[in-house]
Amino acid sequence: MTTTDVNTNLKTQEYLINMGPQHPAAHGVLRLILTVDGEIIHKVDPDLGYIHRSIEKMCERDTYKQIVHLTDRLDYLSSHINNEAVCLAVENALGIEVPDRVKYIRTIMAELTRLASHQLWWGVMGMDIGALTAFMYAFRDREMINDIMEETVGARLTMNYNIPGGLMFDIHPGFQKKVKDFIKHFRKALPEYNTLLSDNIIFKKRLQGIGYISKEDAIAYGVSGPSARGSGISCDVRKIHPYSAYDKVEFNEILIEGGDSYDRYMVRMKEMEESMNIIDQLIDNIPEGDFQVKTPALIKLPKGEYYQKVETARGELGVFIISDGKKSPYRFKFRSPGFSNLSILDKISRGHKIADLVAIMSSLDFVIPDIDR
Amino acid sequence: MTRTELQSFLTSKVEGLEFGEETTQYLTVTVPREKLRDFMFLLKDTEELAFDYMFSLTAVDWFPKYLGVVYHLESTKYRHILVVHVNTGNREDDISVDTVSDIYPTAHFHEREAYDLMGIVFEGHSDLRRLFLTDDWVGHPLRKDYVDEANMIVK
Amino acid sequence: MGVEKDIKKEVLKDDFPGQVIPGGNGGNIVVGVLDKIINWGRSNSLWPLYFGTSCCAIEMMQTGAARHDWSRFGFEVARPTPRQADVIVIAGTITNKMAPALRKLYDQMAEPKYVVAMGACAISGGPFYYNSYSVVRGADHVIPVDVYVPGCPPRPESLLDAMIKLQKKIRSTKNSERKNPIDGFDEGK
Amino acid sequence: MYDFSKMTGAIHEWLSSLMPSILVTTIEWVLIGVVFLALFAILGLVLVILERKIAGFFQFRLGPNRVGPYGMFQTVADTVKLLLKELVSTNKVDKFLYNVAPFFVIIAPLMIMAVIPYGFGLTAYDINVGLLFVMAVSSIGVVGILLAGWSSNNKYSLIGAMRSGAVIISYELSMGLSALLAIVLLAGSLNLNDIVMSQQAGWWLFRGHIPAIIAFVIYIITGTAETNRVPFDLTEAESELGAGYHAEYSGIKFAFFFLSEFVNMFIISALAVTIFLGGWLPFHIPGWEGFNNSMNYIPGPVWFFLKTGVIIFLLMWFRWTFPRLRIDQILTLEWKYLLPISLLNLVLMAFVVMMGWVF
Repeated sequence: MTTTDVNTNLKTQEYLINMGPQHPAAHGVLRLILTVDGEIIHKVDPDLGYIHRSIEKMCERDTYKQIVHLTDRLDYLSSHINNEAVCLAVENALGIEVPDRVKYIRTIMAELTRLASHQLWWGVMGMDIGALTAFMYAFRDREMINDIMEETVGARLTMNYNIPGGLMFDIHPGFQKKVKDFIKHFRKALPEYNTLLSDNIIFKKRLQGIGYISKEDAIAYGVSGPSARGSGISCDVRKIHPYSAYDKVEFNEILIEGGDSYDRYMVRMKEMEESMNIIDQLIDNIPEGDFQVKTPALIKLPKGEYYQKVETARGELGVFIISDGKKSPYRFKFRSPGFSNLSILDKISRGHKIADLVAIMSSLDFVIPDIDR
Repeated sequence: MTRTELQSFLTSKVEGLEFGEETTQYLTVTVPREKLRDFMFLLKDTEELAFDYMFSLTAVDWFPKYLGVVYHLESTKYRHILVVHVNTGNREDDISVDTVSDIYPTAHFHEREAYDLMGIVFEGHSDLRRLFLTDDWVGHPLRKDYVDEANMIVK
Repeated sequence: MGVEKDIKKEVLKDDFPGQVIPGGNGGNIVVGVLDKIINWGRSNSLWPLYFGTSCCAIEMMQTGAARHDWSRFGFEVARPTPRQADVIVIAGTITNKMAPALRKLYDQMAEPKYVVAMGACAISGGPFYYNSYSVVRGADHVIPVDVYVPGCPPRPESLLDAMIKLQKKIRSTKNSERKNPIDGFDEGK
Repeated sequence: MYDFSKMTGAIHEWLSSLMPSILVTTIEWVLIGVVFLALFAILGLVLVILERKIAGFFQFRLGPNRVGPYGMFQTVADTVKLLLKELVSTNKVDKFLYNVAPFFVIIAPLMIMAVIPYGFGLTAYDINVGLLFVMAVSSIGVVGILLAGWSSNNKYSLIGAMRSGAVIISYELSMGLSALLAIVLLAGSLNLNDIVMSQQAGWWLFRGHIPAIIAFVIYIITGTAETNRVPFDLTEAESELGAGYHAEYSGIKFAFFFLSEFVNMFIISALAVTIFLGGWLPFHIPGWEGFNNSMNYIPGPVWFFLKTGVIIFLLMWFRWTFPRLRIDQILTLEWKYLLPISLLNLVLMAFVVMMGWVF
């Protein structure tokens, strides 16, 4: 049911709807200019920049250690992974090998971040589709992760735990126990999510067959992360270009061939289980050792270009640094996953209804500050 | 294809390529502006290369010489990565580069971003408007010589 | 009220030499009681407008969620339209492009309206104060703010505290002397 | 069973003994009006706080608990605030229609409330075509919604209103045609009091065989749609349209829309109770004489509001559980499934009645 047959003799007029910049479904400040006929969308024109904070320009005047804190505010739901990207890029450029302990902790924290992000996405998706209670279920479990973060890092959301060369400080003594408690709880809670939404007939009807992305389109438009894996493309950076401790763990890359919104939804649901598996494998084996390597107070990267990919909760985040040998980068570019994912929105939502657009946007899981930078 | 194979393959196909130093992270190649589109078609359509995934497009201000665009390409089939550089004539009036948005649709937005923030004009782009900034914005903020006394508090 | 009193004093001066002691007819009590009722209603029914722009929005959602639960105070009726909202919680950075929209939303809200600036960005631009070409250094450059909540992002408890402070502020207003906060704002008063 | 008409009759006689009949009629009208307005207001206040508390219950929250004991005065505070809120509107609204729309929305439920039997002899306006009246008047509400959406000069409002029109007009068909008519067949009357009295031997939901149960299920579905609540709340679908048809209304005008939604919910539940669940009749179990007699001591209105409360809880349960349907899915559900089913059901019911298979 992608398009609705309209009596062609009936003369209708297209009109514009301005969705945003403050709209409950925009997940922030995305503005979409919709060309619609009745309720059927003919064109979606995203107007970005309502939260364009010039982070790339600011990076050109900051030192590498200062840049890390700006990345928290990019995709604030995977802030730890963003930090990691910058740190890895700098470490690789300097040729620093961080201790295994750091790698393990980084990976655990990254997976916890991914879990928290997916939980929030699930809750908000429920809210967008109209199931308000889903939101509360998600936030109940998310609070537990926030507690762990707070105890270990000192912040609930913008963590800033990674620094080039390791971690800001060592983990809390009760960290392992708390994480295990959470995993135990969440393994029980995840089936509840499925009962509430995934298996709900209305929910399925709202998502199945909506917003189809073909394999070719996904690659051509640079779609990455769970959204691309819902179309059956293997694009998990953790598998393809492993970093941190991902080469030491066994996990499955979730691939579903369908390509519609429900498949993207299911990819994320299953990814949560995989994240828990990864944490399970690592949490008891954190090796002893230092939690950071000594780095110079003022890091200067050798002249050249450095690129680092990581897998955030939304897809492939790239950090591209051009250095001219000074204390701040010459050019600092973030390849944000949301930006590329957004570019396909127009193509896949044509012919659908306004309500579907909301579902599609949810299933692509945008974080607008990540897109705007 | 390994790095050296890729380099020799490309040299045999196209003339006028400049390859970066051995030490760079990925194989880097600088393409003359006129050959950009042909080169991109070659990369995408050649069976052995199959660079179908453009994961990044970056505009760079090589102050004070020229502006540049950096394309990061990956093949989802072979998983090799290539970095393509292309440069404009200068920084003032000869600032156009051919668009690749019809070859890689993802570049559509990236090119609009590059136009908005760096002022590079992409010839043949179907919808080259500002993306992030308001339409009446003066200048291109990511350029090295950009000054905005009202909005920027420089530290 | 203050204005009225002054006028009376002047008129009466010629007829009655000496000091005139105002009040005494019970009017103040009625006004006072009315004020109390009105302020009780207004302070206990603050319906926020959705206005999350970045990270702080997540903590705002967290405040609405089960653990912190701002519905206890009656704040959970978040309205998507400015016409029905009482308080706008600015959760996140305001950019130059967003500022006109924020002002428009504020102008569309019905009196009485209140503003809470949540987080460092909304107070002063926060981490984006230096070197940024597109960030408004504080939401009070755009609209008058009642309560500021520091933090990056503030904890849900701080937001709750701010909302309770706003309630206190509302309870202490005299409605007869209340003026529209936007009056004279553009002129810099 | 206490006959409330005795009480009202006594008041009438007492008034007649004091003053001329015209004055008596006037005073009685005013009295009834005041009572219903009070009921209306109280229902609104109670239902809103109930909804927020129940939402809290479903979402592991507490719900309002700071204003008054257990937060009971939360909605009173809301009302005070809404009353004193500035009334804003844009320049481009169609002034007359814009201002008149909230009244349409609020008058319809108020009129329906007049014909509902709250107890034995406790009906304001006992007409013999009660059910027809209810169906007719309830359609007026949608006019208000359409007017609000149209006159607001806001595209979101217009879309919301158009959706509402499409949904309500279609669902009224199933509701009236089949769900209610099925029971009219059984009861043999359109008068709501007669329908209640006909259930003295047992509620139609239980006595009417399978067709009555089907009719009840369809009625609850259509009733939810009529009140624009989840899963049919696309009129004001927050995540799609902002606030939908009442996006441009503020203060007390918005409160009218807000209230009417809740009072409509009450009316839908009250009708369900009247028609399927024996109205104000007490709960009886055949054969349990002692139990039945003790049930009779609980007054009718208490039974009525108790049963209505159960249905209201059901509707609220829907709201806090289900996702929202899309407009074409809603219309498909109605025209392709509910309407044929309910027509068939009507035929089945006629057959049941004809054969005398009623318990």
